[in-house]
Amino acid sequence: MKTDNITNGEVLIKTIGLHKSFGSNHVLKGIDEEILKGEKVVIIGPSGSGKSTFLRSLNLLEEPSAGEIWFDGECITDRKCNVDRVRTKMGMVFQHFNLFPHLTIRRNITLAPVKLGLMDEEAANANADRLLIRVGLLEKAESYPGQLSGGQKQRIAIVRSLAMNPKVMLFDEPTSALDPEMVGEVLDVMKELANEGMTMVVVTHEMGFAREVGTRILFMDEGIILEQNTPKEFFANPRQKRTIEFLSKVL
Amino acid sequence: MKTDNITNGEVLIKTIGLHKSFGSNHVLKGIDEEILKGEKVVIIGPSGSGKSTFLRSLNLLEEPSAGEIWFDGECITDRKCNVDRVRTKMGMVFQHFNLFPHLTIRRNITLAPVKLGLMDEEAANANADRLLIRVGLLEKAESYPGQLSGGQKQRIAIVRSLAMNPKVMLFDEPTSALDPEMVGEVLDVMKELANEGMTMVVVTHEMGFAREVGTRILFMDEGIILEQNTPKEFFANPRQKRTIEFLSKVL
Amino acid sequence: ASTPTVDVIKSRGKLVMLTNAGFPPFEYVSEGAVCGVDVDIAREIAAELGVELEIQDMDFDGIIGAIKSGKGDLGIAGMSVTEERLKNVDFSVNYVDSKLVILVKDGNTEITGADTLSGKKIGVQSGTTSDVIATGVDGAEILRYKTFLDAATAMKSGKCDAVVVDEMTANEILAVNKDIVMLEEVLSTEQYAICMRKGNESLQEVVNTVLNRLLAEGKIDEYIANHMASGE
Amino acid sequence: MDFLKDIFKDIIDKLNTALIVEGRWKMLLGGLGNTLVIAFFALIIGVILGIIVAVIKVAASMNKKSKILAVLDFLSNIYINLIRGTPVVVQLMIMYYVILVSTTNSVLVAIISFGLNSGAYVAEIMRAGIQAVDKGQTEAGRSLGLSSLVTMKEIVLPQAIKNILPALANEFITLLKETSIAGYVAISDLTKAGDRIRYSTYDPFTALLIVAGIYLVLVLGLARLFSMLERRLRRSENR
Amino acid sequence: MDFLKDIFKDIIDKLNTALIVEGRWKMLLGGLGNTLVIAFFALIIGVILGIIVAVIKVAASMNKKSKILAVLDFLSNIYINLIRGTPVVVQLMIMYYVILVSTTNSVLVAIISFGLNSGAYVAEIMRAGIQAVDKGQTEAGRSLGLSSLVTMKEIVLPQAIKNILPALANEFITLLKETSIAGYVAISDLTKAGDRIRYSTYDPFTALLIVAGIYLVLVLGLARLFSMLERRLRRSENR
Ligand SMILES: Nc1ncnc2c1ncn2[C@@H]1O[C@H](COP(=O)(O)OP(=O)(O)OP(=O)(O)O)[C@@H](O)[C@H]1O
Ligand SMILES: Nc1ncnc2c1ncn2[C@@H]1O[C@H](COP(=O)(O)OP(=O)(O)OP(=O)(O)O)[C@@H](O)[C@H]1O
Ligand SMILES: [Mg+2]
Ligand SMILES: [Mg+2]
Repeated sequence: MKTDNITNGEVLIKTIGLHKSFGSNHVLKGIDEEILKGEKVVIIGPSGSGKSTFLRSLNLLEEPSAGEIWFDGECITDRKCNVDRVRTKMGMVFQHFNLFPHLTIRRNITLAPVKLGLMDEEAANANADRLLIRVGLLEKAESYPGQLSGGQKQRIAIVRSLAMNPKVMLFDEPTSALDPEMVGEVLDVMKELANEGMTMVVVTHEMGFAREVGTRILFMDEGIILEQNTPKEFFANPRQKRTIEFLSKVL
Repeated sequence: MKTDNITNGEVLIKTIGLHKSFGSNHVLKGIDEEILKGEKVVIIGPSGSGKSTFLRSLNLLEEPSAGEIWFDGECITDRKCNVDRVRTKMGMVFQHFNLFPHLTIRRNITLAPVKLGLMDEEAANANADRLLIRVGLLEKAESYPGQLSGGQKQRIAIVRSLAMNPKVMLFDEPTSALDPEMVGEVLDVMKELANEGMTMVVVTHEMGFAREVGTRILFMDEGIILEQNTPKEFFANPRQKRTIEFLSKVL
Repeated sequence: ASTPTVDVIKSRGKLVMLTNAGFPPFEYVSEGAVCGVDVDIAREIAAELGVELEIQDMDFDGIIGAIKSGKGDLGIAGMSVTEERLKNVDFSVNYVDSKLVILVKDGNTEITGADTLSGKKIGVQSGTTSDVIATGVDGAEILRYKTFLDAATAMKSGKCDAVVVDEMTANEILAVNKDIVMLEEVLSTEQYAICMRKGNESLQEVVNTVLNRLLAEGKIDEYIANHMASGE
Repeated sequence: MDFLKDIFKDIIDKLNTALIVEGRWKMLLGGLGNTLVIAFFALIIGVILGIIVAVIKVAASMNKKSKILAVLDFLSNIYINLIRGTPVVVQLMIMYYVILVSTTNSVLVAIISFGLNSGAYVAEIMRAGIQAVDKGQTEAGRSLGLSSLVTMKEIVLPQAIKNILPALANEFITLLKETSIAGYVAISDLTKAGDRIRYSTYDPFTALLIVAGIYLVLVLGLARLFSMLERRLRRSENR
Repeated sequence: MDFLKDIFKDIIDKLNTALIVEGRWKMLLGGLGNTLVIAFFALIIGVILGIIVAVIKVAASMNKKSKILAVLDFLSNIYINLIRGTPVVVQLMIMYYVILVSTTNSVLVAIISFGLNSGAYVAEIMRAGIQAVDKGQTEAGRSLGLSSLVTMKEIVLPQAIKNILPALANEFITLLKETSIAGYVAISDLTKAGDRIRYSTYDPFTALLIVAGIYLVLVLGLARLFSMLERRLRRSENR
């Protein structure tokens, strides 16, 4: 199944000489990377190496200091590009879920499609129901986020992004804030998504997930992609000293 | 080595019918347990099952609602018992380190022994140096906690407790707040401590540590100790449905 | 507080005068200090006692309360003697005759006398006899300011229609405000005196002695003339 | 016993003089009315002004390129600094004698003056409220493709306003107390009514204690009421 | 050009009348001095009182069994409610006319009155500061065998005081503005000096703007100074 998804060969995201500094802190130091349609790219690396910053740059939550980002054939770092429109096509899932606490689950899911005029209320509700059924949370539609467990919240966050029909899903440590027993239910939803052919970029510490689902592992260190490979090769034969050191600590 | 430590057979901590409620929330529902000198007891269980509450009851950070706790032959839940004196003999290490940010590392370690009149300034400093050398952090003696990494902070927190010469060390998820790469350095210190014969009670999600270091695993669920066994037996043949379910999620 | 008898004042070495320095020519501020007719009188009393004079400048409506509670020895503030006040403090002999008059803006044809004040906004200084008289006007709205000068300032911009005020102060106001006029009608005539704590006979005697001497020597008229002049 | 009776009689006497004689309680009632009216309408002005200024400031800090926002932000800063840099009694006198010099309705002058004053403080409360909403909320909104304006209106403001309701209740209480200086410009508020009783009865003790008592009942009563409402609100949130 | 010259001359004239004629600037200077003296000493009283009350309240909430603490806590609550429930101008008059009736030093009365007022607010600031120190700090101290008193003194208070320094600086500025009502009771503060200039020049505009300007410079200057000190303090913390 895996191979099906990556033989496509069409470039979906491309970064050219991507740099990012926060003040004098040079965090991303030139990243040139292509992500193909259907790939499941897993990004790992030590804390502070720039994983989140890279991921957040892809949908311009961080404005790059230099370099270009192309998405679906369009240069989205161009001034004339409408960022809001681009973002509707890139789903993002955060470590801390970031559900809207003052809205019901249903409203969390339908707010953006309706406000952006992509669907009318009715269609958005039907779509939300369909997605909620898929993650087994339809009965929570009228609940508020505060009434859900962490695992449930994260599944809703994924659904909220999916409701926009994105072309790629970005995940920033989606299971790090979860109690261990809830990690599984979120990973299951992500695996299903992967199997359906969704293009995914995932920052995670879950090496099992990386091995099983990833089609490619990027190892980031100090603002660059130090090493990359297929999961099998990557875990079996890490080449860089830093990679070996890191893997020895987390495996 | 392991067996050396537990053949001692002398009871260090004993709880009799221990109950704890927070308001109407009945968290500990009658715990009868004996911890022998030299044992390394590992407590696991789902979130909210009362692991922390049980551990914190042992040194009376939580006042039990009912039941007795005996420590070193003394009933410490007795009104007449001087809690402060008992606590000097029970080290406690917290998930979030709880170092004193306004004091240097040295002062963090020497504050209690000096203020309690157990040592003079000079002896306390010498003792601190000895312990710092042991965890490889002597050069941080004059730093402030804010200048240390998470792993370093937790090692200092362990040292701070050890400076009191405790008879038992209580650990509440000592590695849960650490970045994955720093977990190892803290577990190493704990293993060393275990090998030296320290009695330890550890709440943790690190199953590897439980298996390797623990002499006994307690599985808590909904305020009781549902099942307990040696690590080998526990992981190989869990008996209760809840235990099996839990292990299937975290392993 | 113990009654500030002459002995007390002498041993303390100072005489505390309470006043409200917004009532020219009796008390006003010049060269950074409170001066005026009342201050000149107070100096004479202090000299008679052989002590220094300390002046405390406060809201007029608090003076009697402060005298009662011993915050000061003498209230000298162009204060008219009334029956209400006599119930609470003792007064010296009268030292000035005064009249209450009405000020209006130049060109105001609606207000021509006391009987035309009904339904109007009358500005007064809080706690003065003007306040009492104006409060007695049927249907009038009374605006109680901290000083007559505030009331006059407010009237100039139309915040009130008339100001009821002592004649001599009215003249001081007229001297610097060309757009204000005084009506001829006199609302009441009254006498100023110095107030002090009840039963303080020794002090009252000294004050009366000084006042009588100043009156006999024509000094008070002289003071008034002086301060009226300097007001211009 | 006689001793107690005397004291009791004395108190009754004093209260009688301060409240009943010459219908003085009517003055207090009128003063109380003015105090409440001024505080209430000043709060309304303050909240409206405060939200506008806060949104301008937050918008300007997020969008550093807009010239219009920069100008509005600059003006907002002047306003906030002028108000916070001077005592409210001085502001009131400037409003009365200088800016609104031709307004003959003194209560209106006080409402505007205290309202302008309150606006600067509400703006800071509101701004803190907006900034206290987790940045993740804005990021989640933006990453769904919502514009910054829609994100502010649909996601941030509703949470911010709910959070600052207790602070607004507090602001009303603060205003209520602050209006006690309205007497400076000839307004008959509660404190001024007390002053009149004080100087017409020559009994500062009774008059001041009555006034203080009324404020106390008012302030503590309102504080309790507000915290009850807050608790009920929180409970009805069912989350 | 002539038009501008006229305006300019007019301003100079007005300033001259308000400040130079009869040495009126001296009054302002004296008033400013009193304002600063009152605010400064009131702050000192306020801080001392505030820390005492805060420690009592925190201790009482931790140790519910002690009767003495319960009584002290009860008294503290009365004090805080009385102060926060009434306007400061009413408090000042009560202090002047009723409680400190035999004190003839008005500035002293003002210092005590504003100090007592400030204490109630500092107590709340300090209490919040103590409670903002992570509970884990107390737990760490206690689990080392330190008594609650030693833990409070060695671990909690040092962190709490450092945290509330900015709030105390703010309290001083608030006091500075609040003393503007001292003129109510025979104190020649800055505002009162402005009033006197207003009375003798019949020019409210100039007098009030000068006073407002002085307060503004003072308040904004102090605010900037305090935030500079705070930044330096934070930097020198080297952590
Ligand atoms: N908004 C920001 N402002 C300033 N510095 C930032 C900001 N976001 C990140 N940084 C800095 O950029 C560096 C990289 O951070 P980033 O969050 O990308 O690391 P990471 O690899 O995701 O680490 P982690 O595994 O801890 O999440 C860090 O030094 C961090 O302090
Ligand atoms: N101080 C407290 N006040 C009220 N309830 C509390 C308190 N501490 C714990 N609880 C409640 O007691 C229950 C057990 O909490 P406890 O922290 O002991 O669980 P735990 O097993 O340690 O879970 P975790 O793995 O999440 O740390 C939970 O329902 C929790 O909400
Ligand atoms: Mg990250
Ligand atoms: Mg726990």
